[in-house]
Amino acid sequence: MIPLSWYLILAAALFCLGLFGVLARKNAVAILMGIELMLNAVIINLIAFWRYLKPDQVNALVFALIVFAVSAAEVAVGLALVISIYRRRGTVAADEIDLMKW
Amino acid sequence: MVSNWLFIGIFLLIVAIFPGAPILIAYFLAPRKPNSLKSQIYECGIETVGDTWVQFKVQYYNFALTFLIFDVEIVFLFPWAIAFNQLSIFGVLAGVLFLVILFAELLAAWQKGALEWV
Amino acid sequence: MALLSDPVIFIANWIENLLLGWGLAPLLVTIIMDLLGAGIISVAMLLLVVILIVLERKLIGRLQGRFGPNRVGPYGLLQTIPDMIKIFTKEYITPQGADIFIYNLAPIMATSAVLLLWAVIPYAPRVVGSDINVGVLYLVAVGALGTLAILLAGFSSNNKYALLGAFRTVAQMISYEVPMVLALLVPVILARSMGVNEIVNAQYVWYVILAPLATLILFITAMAEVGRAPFDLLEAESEIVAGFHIEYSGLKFGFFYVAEFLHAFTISGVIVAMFFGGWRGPGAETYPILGFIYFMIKTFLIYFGTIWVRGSLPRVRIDQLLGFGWKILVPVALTLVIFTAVAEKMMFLMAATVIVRILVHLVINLLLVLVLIVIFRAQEARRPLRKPVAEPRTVALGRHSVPPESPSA
Amino acid sequence: MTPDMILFLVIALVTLAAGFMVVTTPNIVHAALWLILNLFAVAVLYVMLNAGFFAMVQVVVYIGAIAILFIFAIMLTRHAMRDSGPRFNTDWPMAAILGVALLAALIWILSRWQSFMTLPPMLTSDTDILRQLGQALVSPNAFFIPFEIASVLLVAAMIGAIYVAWGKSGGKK
Repeated sequence: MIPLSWYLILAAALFCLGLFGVLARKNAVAILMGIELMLNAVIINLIAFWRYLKPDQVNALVFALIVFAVSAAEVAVGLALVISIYRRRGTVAADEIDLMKW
Repeated sequence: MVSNWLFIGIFLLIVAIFPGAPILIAYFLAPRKPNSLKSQIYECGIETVGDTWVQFKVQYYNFALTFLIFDVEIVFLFPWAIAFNQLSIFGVLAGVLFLVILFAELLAAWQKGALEWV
Repeated sequence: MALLSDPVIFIANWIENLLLGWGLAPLLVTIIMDLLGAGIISVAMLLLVVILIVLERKLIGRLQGRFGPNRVGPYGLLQTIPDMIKIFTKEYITPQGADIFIYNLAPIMATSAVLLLWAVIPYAPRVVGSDINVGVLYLVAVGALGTLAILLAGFSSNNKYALLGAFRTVAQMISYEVPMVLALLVPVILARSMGVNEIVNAQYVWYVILAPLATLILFITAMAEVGRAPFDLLEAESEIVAGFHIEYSGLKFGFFYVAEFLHAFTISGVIVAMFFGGWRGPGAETYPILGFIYFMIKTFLIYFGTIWVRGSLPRVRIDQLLGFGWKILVPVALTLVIFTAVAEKMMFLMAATVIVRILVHLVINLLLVLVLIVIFRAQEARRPLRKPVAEPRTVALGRHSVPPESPSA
Repeated sequence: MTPDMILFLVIALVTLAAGFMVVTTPNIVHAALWLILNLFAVAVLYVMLNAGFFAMVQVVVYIGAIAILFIFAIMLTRHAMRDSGPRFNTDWPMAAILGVALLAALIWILSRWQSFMTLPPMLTSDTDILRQLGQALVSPNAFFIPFEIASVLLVAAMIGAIYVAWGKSGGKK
């Protein structure tokens, strides 16, 4: 019998790894991968809460499904943006995309 | 329930071993005389020119993108399909509406030209 | 008698009781039984490939007016064995600059992804590897692993053709996965369950009768997933040399080969389980061994169908392939799912009899096919023809007239 | 230590190690492969949580589609990112400190929560839960609207992404 805490700590660690990836990586594609890690941590949390606290209600599961959909949409648009920027500026390094910065 | 997934897990190990072991055995049985000339890659009969990772066209991305969106939406429909006996008529029509949106999506992608291989 | 009519369950129970009698923990016994079952299935399938390869080569030979292999053993039936020995003792040549770990992982993964499909397919009543309640999605998920294996093989080989072949293959597989999943949704709706075992149990009427169009779509997409002719673009020698496995040699190539043959057979098994009643047949309930025989006969028949198609049709171009998938199969499958869902609910509410159910579904399928043919014809009529290379010329009538001289330049 | 605890620890280790490699590997293609391993390990976790459906969705959607999309996108932008050059921004230590601080804060907050160490209640049947999920998705007094809106969101994402990825010449050629 695994206590709920194990899952929550794992999810928190995964979330922080993803956060580190988002903040520290240079490549825009790698930043999106970091976001994927964070979203995964969220889904682990949702399903763990469902299993441990409300196993007879489906609300958490619906939420998890919606997170799947959102993550798919996020990746689709994010990568399309990266490709578009690459075609215009010839780079995918996040700190070189600084047209709006001054 | 758990035992079913246990079987899948064990199966996963076994099916990795069964192709893996002969490959490993053959590595020891077969002759091994590598040299740099033999392992050189060549394309069209001459030595390969330039970088392997060539630039791909955006068309591949469009197909993968359309596939991703369809995949996610169809997966949503599986719980709907197995609950068919318990659904109300409204529920069935809601699923049908979902499918119609999917259809409209296909037409939109088609109209945008994302489904052309040019 | 129990041994003869239901050998698998009988032997399994015997071993289980033996192990429990030795005082092993129940969990350990379950693990040992699972290991045994998984090992037996894998070994049986890998041995079956030996038969499949000979069968396919002989059949293709017959279809093309050749003999096929006929030297080794009676009628050349043992041809595969020297082939196996040969490929086993071939040197591995690893291309320079390859991504070694991934390069070696890819053939293993390709074979595993095929073998894994057998974990959820019921072989006979009560004989199924794993009766998970999301079996259909499991089949799709394992297919995704196969796609990944090809992608890995392609980009770890450090060869443009391998990468190009892998990308084309992945584009093909993902394009045909959408209509495939939609076609798989139809039996799920009909059976109200995602477990493959439950779908087979629910088929008092084979679903091929209720949903012939879905069966056809699944058949076509399955062939595209496997990458057989007419969809064998992944190894179009004339276009991309050999595709993703160009840099593989020895047994590593051999396992891609094995995976392809086994995949064709496996996917036939999936079609049988989904639409042709799996092990169902007269007397299968009381004598499960009969069920296994029925299952194998049906699977071999479908497999023969795939070989027949392979021997008869030419390869399509990649744009035709993707166009056919996205512009014909996906809309048809979507429409089919919509109509099936509505009709099924109506009949469930009206508590329709089996005959009515069959008739309504057949009429829906037939109508869709008719509409499809009409649209197809109309499109065909509107398709612009290519301009001829030269404008039509007036030439002198008569059999031996001299053709007009082409300008020499 | 029961067997499932050991299994959990192994899977958790794989998850975190793969996640760590995702954010640190210089080769972006390898990062994508580590991401696949990470996603697969998370799918195993869903199985351990008796959510087999979500494990399969994870494999189908993440490994089967999103990972392939990542690899395609990497191939499309390959020329810009040769493996040379730094993989991190200059101020990555700040990011690391922030990550560790957030982790510590989360664990501290969670450990003060009373049901932190809850054990899982018995589960009757997860097929029934799936049926309930299907019903809830399309029932007007449950999640009908979010369900359809998710669909519309995906349509919008797809059209937008195709438009953006194709640049100015978007649309028919």
